[in-house]
Amino acid sequence: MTTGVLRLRKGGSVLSENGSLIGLIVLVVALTLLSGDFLTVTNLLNVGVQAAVTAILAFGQTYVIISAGIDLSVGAVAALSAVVLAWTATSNGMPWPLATGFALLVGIACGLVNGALITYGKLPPFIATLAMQGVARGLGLVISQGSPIALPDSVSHLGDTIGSYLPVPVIVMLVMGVITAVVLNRTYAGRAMYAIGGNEEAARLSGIKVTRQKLITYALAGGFAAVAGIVLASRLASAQPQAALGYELDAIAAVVIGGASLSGGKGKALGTFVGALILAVLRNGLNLLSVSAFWQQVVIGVVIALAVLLDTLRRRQAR
Amino acid sequence: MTTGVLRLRKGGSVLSENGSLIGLIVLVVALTLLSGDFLTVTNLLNVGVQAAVTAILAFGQTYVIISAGIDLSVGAVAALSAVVLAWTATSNGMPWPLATGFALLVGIACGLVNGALITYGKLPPFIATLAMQGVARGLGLVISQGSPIALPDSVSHLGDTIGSYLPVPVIVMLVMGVITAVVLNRTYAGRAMYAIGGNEEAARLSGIKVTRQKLITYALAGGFAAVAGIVLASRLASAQPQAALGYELDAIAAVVIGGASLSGGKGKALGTFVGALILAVLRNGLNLLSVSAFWQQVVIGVVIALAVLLDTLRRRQAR
Amino acid sequence: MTEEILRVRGLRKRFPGVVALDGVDFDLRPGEVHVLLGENGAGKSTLIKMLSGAYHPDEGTIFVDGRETTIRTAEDAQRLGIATIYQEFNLVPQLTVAENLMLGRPPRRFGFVDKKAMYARAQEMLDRVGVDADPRAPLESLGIARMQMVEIAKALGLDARVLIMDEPTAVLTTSEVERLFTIVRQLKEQGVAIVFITHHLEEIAQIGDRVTVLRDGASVAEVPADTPEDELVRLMVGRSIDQQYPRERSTQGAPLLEVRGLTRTGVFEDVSFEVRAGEVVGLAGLVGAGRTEVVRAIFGADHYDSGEVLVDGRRLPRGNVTAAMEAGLGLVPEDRKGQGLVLGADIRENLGLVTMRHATHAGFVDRAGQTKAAARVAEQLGVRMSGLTQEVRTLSGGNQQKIVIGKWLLAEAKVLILDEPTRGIDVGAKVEIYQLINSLTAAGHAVLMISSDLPEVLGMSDRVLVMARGRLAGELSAAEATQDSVMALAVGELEETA
Amino acid sequence: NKSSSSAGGGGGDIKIGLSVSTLNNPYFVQLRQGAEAEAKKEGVKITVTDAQNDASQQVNQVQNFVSQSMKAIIINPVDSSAAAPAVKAADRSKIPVIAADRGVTGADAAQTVASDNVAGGKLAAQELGKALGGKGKVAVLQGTAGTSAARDRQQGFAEGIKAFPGIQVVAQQPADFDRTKGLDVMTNLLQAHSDITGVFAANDEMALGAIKALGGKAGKQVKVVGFDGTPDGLKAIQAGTLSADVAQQPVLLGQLAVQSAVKAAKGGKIEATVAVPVKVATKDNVAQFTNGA
Ligand SMILES: Nc1ncnc2c1ncn2[C@@H]1O[C@H](COP(=O)(O)OP(=O)(O)OP(=O)(O)O)[C@@H](O)[C@H]1O
Ligand SMILES: Nc1ncnc2c1ncn2[C@@H]1O[C@H](COP(=O)(O)OP(=O)(O)OP(=O)(O)O)[C@@H](O)[C@H]1O
Ligand SMILES: [Mg+2]
Ligand SMILES: [Mg+2]
Repeated sequence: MTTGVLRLRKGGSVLSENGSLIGLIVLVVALTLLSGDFLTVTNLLNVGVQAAVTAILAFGQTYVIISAGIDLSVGAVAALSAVVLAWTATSNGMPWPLATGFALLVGIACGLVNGALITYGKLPPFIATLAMQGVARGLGLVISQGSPIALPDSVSHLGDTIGSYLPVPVIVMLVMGVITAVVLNRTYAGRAMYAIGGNEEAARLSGIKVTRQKLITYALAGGFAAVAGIVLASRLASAQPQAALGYELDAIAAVVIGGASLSGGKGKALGTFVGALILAVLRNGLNLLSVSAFWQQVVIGVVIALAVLLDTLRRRQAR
Repeated sequence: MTTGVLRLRKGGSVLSENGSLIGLIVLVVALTLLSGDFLTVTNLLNVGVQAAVTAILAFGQTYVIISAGIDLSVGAVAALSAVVLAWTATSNGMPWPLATGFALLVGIACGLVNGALITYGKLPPFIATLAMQGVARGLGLVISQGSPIALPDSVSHLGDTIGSYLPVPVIVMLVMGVITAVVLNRTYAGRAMYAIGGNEEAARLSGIKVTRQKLITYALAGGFAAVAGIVLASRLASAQPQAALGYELDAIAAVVIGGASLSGGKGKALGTFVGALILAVLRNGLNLLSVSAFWQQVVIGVVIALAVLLDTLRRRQAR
Repeated sequence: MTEEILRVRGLRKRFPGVVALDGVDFDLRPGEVHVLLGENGAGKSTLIKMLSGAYHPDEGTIFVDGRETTIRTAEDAQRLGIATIYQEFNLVPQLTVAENLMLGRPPRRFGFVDKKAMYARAQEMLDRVGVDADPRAPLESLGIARMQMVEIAKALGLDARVLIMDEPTAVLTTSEVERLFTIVRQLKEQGVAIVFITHHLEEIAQIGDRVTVLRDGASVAEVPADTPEDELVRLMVGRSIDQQYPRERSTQGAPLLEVRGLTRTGVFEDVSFEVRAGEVVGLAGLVGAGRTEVVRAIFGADHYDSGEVLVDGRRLPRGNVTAAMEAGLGLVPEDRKGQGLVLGADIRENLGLVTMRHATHAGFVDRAGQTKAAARVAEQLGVRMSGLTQEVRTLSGGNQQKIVIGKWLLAEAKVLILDEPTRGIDVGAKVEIYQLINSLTAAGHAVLMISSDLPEVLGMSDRVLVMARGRLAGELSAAEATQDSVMALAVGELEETA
Repeated sequence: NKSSSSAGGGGGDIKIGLSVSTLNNPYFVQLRQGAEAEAKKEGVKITVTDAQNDASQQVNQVQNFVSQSMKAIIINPVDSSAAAPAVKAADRSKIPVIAADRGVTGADAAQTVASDNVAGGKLAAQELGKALGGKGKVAVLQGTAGTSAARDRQQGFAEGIKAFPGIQVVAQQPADFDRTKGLDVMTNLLQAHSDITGVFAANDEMALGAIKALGGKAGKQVKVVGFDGTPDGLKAIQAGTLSADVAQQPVLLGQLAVQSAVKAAKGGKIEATVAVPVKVATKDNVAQFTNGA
C-alpha cells in the first residue's frame, strides 16, 4: 500500500525487490534538505566517482557472497594489480594496453588461487582469502619497494573525464554493474552461483560442476578487483601498495546492505549498486555537512543501521 | 594411524578434535629449529602476553560465531571500554574497581545493542556490528578527544606480572578461556548457542527463546571485548582510542582457524585458543627471524593457509 | 527376460563407525519396477546413492548394460541415463520452481539462459505430474508435499532409462500417490527401469514387479512383488508383526486442548475442535488443506488473526512457542530437516533439545542425565546408530525421524501434536511408535495426529477430523471413519456428513 | 546550514577545508588542534576531515571541498604523489591549496608548509649516535610499510646513521606506528637481540611501546629516540625514558597552514614554501616544548 506509487508492474516493485533503495532515497532527500551543495550535477558526479572503486569491488564480491563464500582479499588484490600495472608500464616499458591486460591477469590469478585453496584445499573461504590478502598486499609492497609508482599519462587518463563532464570511473562502474547483472541473471555461471549458495549438495547432485563454478566465481571477483585497482590508481595517477586498505569490508557491506545474505543464495547487482551508493553518499554528505571527524564514524554507523532497518521494517509492514 | 601416538582415549584424540593444533605444533617445531631464541620460557610467556588480547576477543567471538553470527565491533568496543575506564578513573576520579566495572558494563551494553539490532531490528549481524564498530570507535575518539589517556597505576598493574614471571594478561586469558569452555559445554546458554547456530528454526520450535539467547550471546561478546580492552590498556598503561584497530579480523580468524564454521553450530574454546596462539606465535617468530617488513605479510598469509591446510589434509587422510 | 540394464555385485561401503553396505547384489531390467525393502538404516539410500554418483563404493562392481562402470559424479550418472529422486530433497529453496526443475541444465540461447523457454518447459513438467504451482514462485513458498512433486518432476524431466525413487510417496496423499503410479506405469511401458523404495508395504503389490530385501547392509532375499506382506515383513525385520495398528483405547477425560474459531485469512478459517485426555485425534485431508498451518498456529510457531487456543482450560498467548510448551503442548514438525533437527549436532544433543530447559539447574545443564535419557529413548525407538555422538546428518532418513519424535517423547507433553510422525519409518518402528502413543494416552495425555497415511489415521485415531481448503469439513468417530468417508469429506464440496 | 559556525571577527564567511591524513595518531590530532585554534582566532570556518590514511578517500574529500566552494583547502597528504589529482582539481576551480606536513609531487600547491621527514630521520640518527657515544647495537621500529612517513624517516635515519661506523643496525621490524605493536615487536626483538643499546622508533607511539617493553632499561642501558614530539613523548623525555624526540611542532604547523590559507583566500600572495623547523627535544630543553603545546 505504502509503496503503491512506485509499483511498476504487477506483483513486484523496484522498491520491494531492491532492499535498501528506500534507504538511499531517504538519505538523498535528507542531504538535499540539509546541504545546498549536495544536489548539484558536479557533486552527484563526484559521488559517482567516489563510489566507483567500492562498487566495482562489491560487484565482484556479489558473485562470491551469492555462492555462500566471502572474499577478504579484494582490496589487497586491487592494490597489487595497480602496482603491477604501474610497474610493468613504467619500469619495464610495456605498452599500456598490454600492461593493463597483464594487471587484469594478475587479479584473475589471485582469484583462481583463492578458488583452488577453497575447492581443492577445502579451506574455509574466510581463511583462504585472508591468507591471500596478506600475500597480495605483501607482494605489492615487495614489487613497489613500498613506494608509490607514478602511472604513465596514457593510463591515468582512465581516471579523467570524457569531455569535461563524464568521469571515466563512473562509466567503468556502470559497465561492470551491467556485466554483473547479466552474468547473474542470464548466464549458466551466474545461475550456478545461486544454486551453489542456496544448496551446494543439491547443486552437485544436479550435475553442476561445483569446483569449476567456484573457481570461476573467485576468478571473477579477482578480475573485478583488478579493474577496481586500475580505476583507483588512475584516479590517483599513481599506484600505491597500501591503496584500498580495508575496502573489502566496504565491499561486503555494500553487498549485504543491498540485500544479499552471507549464507548465500541471495543477492543482486542492483542491490549491490545501491549499497555502494549509500556508503558513498553518506561519506560525501558528512563532508558537506562538516560533521566533525570524530563524530563521522558514529554517524556513519548509525545511518548504515538505519538504512537497512528501514528496509526490514518496510518488509515487515508489507506482510 | 599417523596420529596414533597422540590418541588419548578410544574413539577420539585431542588432535582430531581440535582443528589446527597440529598446525601449531608444526609451527612451534619449525621456529624452534630456525631460531634459538624461540623456545625459551621468557619468550613463550611473551607469546602468551601477545596472544592475550586477541584470544580474549576471540573467545567472545566464539559464542557469536557458534550461533551463526559475526561480530565486527569487538575491536572498537575494546577500545571504547578502555577509554571509558581511563576517563572515569582519571578525569572523574572514580575508584578503579568501580571504573573497571563501569567499563565492563559499557562493553556489555554495546553487545546488547548489537543483539537488539539483530533480533528486534532483524538486521544482518554483519551490518549491525559494522554499525556498532563505527559508533564505538567514534565514541572512543569523542571521549578521549583523539588522544591517549594515561591509566592510573592502580589499573595498569593488570598489565604487569605477578611475582617476577607470571604475567597477568596470560592469567586473564586462561581464565576467560576456561569460562568460555564451561559456558559452551555446560550451560544452557552455551548449548542454546550451538542449537541456534545449527538450525535456528528447530531451536525455536524446541522452545529455546532465540531472541533472549542471542542477546546473551552478543552481550557476552561485548563483555569479553571490554575485558580485552582493559588488558590492552593496562599493558600500555594508557587507553588509546585507536587501539585494537582491525583486531576483529584477527579474532574471527582465530575462531575459524580453531575449527569453527562461519555458518554456525560448530566451534570450541580450545580451538579458538589454538587459533589465537598460531597468530601470536607467527608474529613473534617473524620478529625473531627478522623477516623484512615487506615480506612479513606474505609469510603470515602463506603460513595461515598452510596451518589450516594441514588440518584438512590430515582429516582427509583419516578417512 | 530382457537383458539387465544394471547389475550390482558385492557392493560394500563403510562410514566411520558403521558398515552401511556389506556385500549387496542387485540387478535391474528395463520395464520393471524393482522395489528395495529394508528397515531404517538397512542401507537402501546408500545403495542408490552409489548408483547416482553421490557416493563411491569401497568395494564391489557396478555393471551398466553389461559393462563394468565407475560412476564418479552426478554427471556420470546423468550421462548413463540414470535419474534419481533423493529421499532428502535436493532442491535450492531460494530459487524459483522453474529453476529447480532444470537445475544445472537451464535452456540456453546464444550462451545465455533463456528464461522464457525455461518457464514454458517448467509449466510442461509441472503439468505432467499434475501439480498446481507457479514456475516463477520461489521454491521455499511451497509446502513439503509440493516440493516432493517438484523433485519428481525434475527427475522425470531427464528422460532417463533408469529412474531411482527413494521414498517418493512418504509425504504424498492418496491422490498424489495415484497420480505418481499412473506416471510410473507409463514409464514402464516405455521400457524405463525403475528402482522404488517405500515403507508402505501395500504399494509394493500395486506397483512393483520384484523386491530385493536388504538387512543390515546385505541383500538377504529377492522375491516377487506379490509376496504376502507378512512374509515381506518377516524377511525385513527377521520376525513377524501381528498387529500393524495396535491402538488400545483408554478412558477419555476432560478436554486438554481446545481450539476455537482459529482463523488466518487466506490460509485457514474458523477451525474449532477439542482433544480430550486419553484421546488420539487424527487430522486428515489432502495436501495443502492447511493442516500443518493450523497446528503450527496452535503451537505458537506462526501467528493467527483471530480465535483462541486453550490448554487445560488456560488461554495461550499468540505466537509464543515457549508459552505453549510450558502449558504442555508439543509439536513434532513435518519437515524434519528444516524444523526438527540440528543436523550438524549429534544424536544426544538433538534428543535433549526440548528437555534441556528442565535439565538446567542454576544455568548448568545436567549433561550426564541428558545422556542417560537420550540413550533410553534411542534404545526404545531402535535408532540405528554408531553411538549417541553420531552426527544426525549422517543418520538414515527414518532414523532421523525417530530422533525428532524421540525428543518430544522425552518432554512428556500433555498434548502432543504429531505432523506426519511416521514419515519414512519402517513397519517395525512404526509399531513401536504406536505403542508409545498408547502409553501416552494411557497416562492421560492427548495426541493430535496429522497423517497423510490414511490406514494409519484410521487405525490409530479415536476420532478423525477432516480438513478441506482451510476449513474443518467434518468429524468422524472411529466407527464411522473409513477410507471412503474420509476421502469424501476431504474432496467434497463442504457437504454435510452426520 | 546547521553546522557549528565558529564565526567571529574579520574572517566573515570564509570557509576553508582541511583534510588530515589520519587522526589515528596524536601528532595529527595536534596538527588539527593548531589549525582549529588558528581558525577560531582568525574568525574563519574550518572543516576538518579524516582520510584514515587512504589516499583515494582524501581525493574524495578534496573533491567534496571543491563542491562546497571552500575558499582555500589545506591538504595533509596521505601520500605526496597520490594527492596530485586532487590538487589539480582544486586548481581547476581556482581554489588555493596549502600542503601541510608533506609536499605534493606532480602538481603545484600554492604553498607547502612542512618539516622534512627525511631531515628529521637524519636528526634522529645524530641524536641516537650522540646518546650512544658512537657505538652500539641498534634496533629500528618502522612505520606502516608503504606509507610515506615510514619511508622518509627510514631513509633519513639510514643516511644519518652512516656517520657512525661504530653503530650497527641489528634489526628493523615494522610496528605500524602503533603503541601496542611497538610493545610486542620490541619484546620479541629483545629475545633475539638482548644486547641492543639503542632504539629508533619512527614515531612516538612506537617509541612509547618500546619503552614499555624495555622496562627499567629504557633510558639507561638502552637509549630510545622517538619522532613527532607528542605530549606523551615529551612526558617520557621528562621521565628520562626517552632520550631524544624529533619534534615537528604540529601545532605550529597547523597554525601556519591556516594563516597562509586565510591569506590566500583573501587573494593575498604567499610564499611557495614555509619550513617549520624540526627541533630535537631532550631532557635539557623539554620545558620549552611542553609550554608551547
Ligand atoms: N555420511 C554418512 N556418515 C556416516 N554414516 C552414514 C552416512 N550415510 C549413511 N550412514 C549410515 O549408513 C547406514 C545406512 O543408511 P541409509 O541411509 O542407506 O539407510 P536407509 O536404508 O536408506 O534407511 P531409511 O529407511 O531410514 O531411509 C545408517 O546406519 C546410516 O547412519
Ligand atoms: N496443490 C496446491 N494448490 C494450491 N495451493 C497449495 C497446494 N498445495 C499446497 N498449497 C498451499 O501451500 C500451503 C502449504 O502447503 P502444505 O503442503 O504444507 O499444506 P498443508 O496444509 O500443510 O498440507 P498437509 O495438509 O498435508 O499438512 C498451503 O497452505 C496451501 O495454501
Ligand atoms: Mg533412506
Ligand atoms: Mg503438512
